[in-house]
Amino acid sequence: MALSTSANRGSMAPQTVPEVDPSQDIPAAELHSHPLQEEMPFAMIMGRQITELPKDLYIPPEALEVFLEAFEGPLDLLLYMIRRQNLDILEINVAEITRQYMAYIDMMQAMQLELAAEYLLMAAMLAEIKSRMLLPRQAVEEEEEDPRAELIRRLQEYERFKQAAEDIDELPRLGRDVFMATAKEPDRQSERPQPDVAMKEILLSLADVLRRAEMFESHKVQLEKLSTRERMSQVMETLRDKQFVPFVSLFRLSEGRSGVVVTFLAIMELIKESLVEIVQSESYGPIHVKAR
Amino acid sequence: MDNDHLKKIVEGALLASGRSLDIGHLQGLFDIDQVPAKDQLLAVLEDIENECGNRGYELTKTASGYRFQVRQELAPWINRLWEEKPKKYSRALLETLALIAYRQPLTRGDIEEIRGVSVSSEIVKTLLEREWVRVVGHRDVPGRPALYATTREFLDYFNLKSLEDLPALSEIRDIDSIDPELSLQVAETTENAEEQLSDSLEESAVEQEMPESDEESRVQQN
Amino acid sequence: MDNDHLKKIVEGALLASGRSLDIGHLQGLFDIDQVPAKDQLLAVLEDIENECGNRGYELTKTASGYRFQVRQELAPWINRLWEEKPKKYSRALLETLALIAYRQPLTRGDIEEIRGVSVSSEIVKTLLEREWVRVVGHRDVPGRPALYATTREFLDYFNLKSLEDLPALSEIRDIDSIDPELSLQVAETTENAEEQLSDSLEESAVEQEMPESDEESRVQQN
Repeated sequence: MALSTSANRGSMAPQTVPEVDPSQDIPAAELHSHPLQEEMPFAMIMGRQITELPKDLYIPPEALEVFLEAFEGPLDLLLYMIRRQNLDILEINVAEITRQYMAYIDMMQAMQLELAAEYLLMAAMLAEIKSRMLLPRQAVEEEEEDPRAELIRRLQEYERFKQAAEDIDELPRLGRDVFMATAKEPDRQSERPQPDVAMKEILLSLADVLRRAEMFESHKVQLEKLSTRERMSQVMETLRDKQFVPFVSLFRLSEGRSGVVVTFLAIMELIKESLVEIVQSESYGPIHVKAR
Repeated sequence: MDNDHLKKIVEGALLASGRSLDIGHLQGLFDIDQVPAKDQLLAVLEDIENECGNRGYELTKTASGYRFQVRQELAPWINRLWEEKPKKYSRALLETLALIAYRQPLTRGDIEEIRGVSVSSEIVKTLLEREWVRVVGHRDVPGRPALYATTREFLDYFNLKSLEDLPALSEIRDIDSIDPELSLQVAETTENAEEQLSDSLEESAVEQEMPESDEESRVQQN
Repeated sequence: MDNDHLKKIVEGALLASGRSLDIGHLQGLFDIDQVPAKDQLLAVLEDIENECGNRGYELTKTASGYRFQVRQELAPWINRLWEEKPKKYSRALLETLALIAYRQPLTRGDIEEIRGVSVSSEIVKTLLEREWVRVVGHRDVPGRPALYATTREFLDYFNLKSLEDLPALSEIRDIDSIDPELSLQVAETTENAEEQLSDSLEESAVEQEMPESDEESRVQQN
């Protein structure tokens, strides 16, 4: 179960070994996150076991990357030192730390420079605190804030949200602790209804188009008699997927003279628009029509 | 493990999984030394089935196992969960349809030439799917573009016996009932705006109707 | 419509929808002349809740409505349904999320200030993609950084009805090695910072109340 990985998560004490997201790619390091087994190696670095986190801020350079991965930044690391190792920020040997942190810079070139910068910033901050503490206090001392105050305020504020993050992680979570209950839905019967259209909408649209088109090329929009256009569609439909269709078969005698005229005009128009071709193999022979 | 607890686990698993589970799946939920016998599971499943008697769902056995299913008789209500309101066709689609109706057969290029803007594939697809328009052939020019015409379904929908029943062009002019000269002026001033409008409409064939700029009132002001 | 039938429909809808449904959704399942009153629906929902008493699932209310969910105590078995273990989120992501949840709306810079490290774009992207967090505006300073706030999906996912259900933010703890005089100073500066933060909260329209750290207890300590 997911909850079992954090036996002391609820308690206020920080864990001996902060949990590390197992999905993070930590090269050459095997991390484990069980807080109670301190004999187990915290990390393997170049074949050497690192059995515990550092007792103070001196971090062996070869282990730095692993430690940086394990903590959520300098505030997290400092908090750990203060809470777990009873580090007194007044007692820090700033000169030593500074020297060491400067030495890291070279290594950092190939590593996470941005992350390291945050740790260096912290070292600088600690150094500043220490130096200001060492200076003889001036008369204006009262107005001057204790140099540690800002750091402490930040540590305290950070600690609250570190705790809040753990609290949120504990909340029953969908897909881990509780699960959406679903059942197969009944067969879907309805489809989305199609939009309704009124003839008037079409006419209005056409009016718009024509008005726009007339502006440029009024000759283009001379509407032919509708019956001719419709017959053109019908003739095209008849010719579809066929080879040659006898010309005469396109006419319906039952339609009378006007019907024949309309069909003839439609075929002429289709020829003019290069939609059909017309073939007569010999003089006075049968005429055939074919869609192009 | 007692049957009550077993029942809860089976119920929970069926509801959480979202698919059918067979006896093997259900047995797989347990530690190796706690796997319930098949008979015990079957008995529990029968219990569960009986308890659904008066509820909105039932336990069904499918080819791949057991699952909870919402009762079919509730479909009229449940289906409302997915019901979508019919949307409106865009101006661009209506114009395209109007041109196909009055100028058929014609190609997409013809429509674009008259409308002055490109016709999106989405619009053509919508009209074809609605079966108001179909391809009746191809014009014999490079690319052999499809020729579109209206269908019988189109006539039926609008209650027309044939295309000749479509309102004549003169009636369309009546709809405007505007002095042609004035309408020309208006068209010029609104040209750009309209083009932008149709461009944006083009993007999807189906969308809310745009509030059309009230040309009539503007014309009267002129 | 009698309550039994209503109950079946509500039950069926909740199980079929796969998401939370509120009263409005439920009312939308009915024909206009059959819409059940809110009170009737609430009564039916209470009935349903009571009937779940001994079952593998329960009716819960989250930010966006009601849903059936499989009980937490069954998780050890249910989780065997999936090949993969439930996703674990990194501390960096959880801390970022916690800051947004408790301090919203705030910028990435605000988060970095408190955490003391930069917030990776990957984390912000993940939170946005999961729809736990969204941009609710921009702070009116150079660069106009985005202001982040949590969403209803965040509350749903963590089983919360509102932000007030979040665990209370813990008190500020003493740093032991610091003398009392100093910690007083610290508390003062912290309070100023908090005031600024709550100012910025009021500026933007985020409706939910924050579970505020209990300032009273801190005052008493001092």
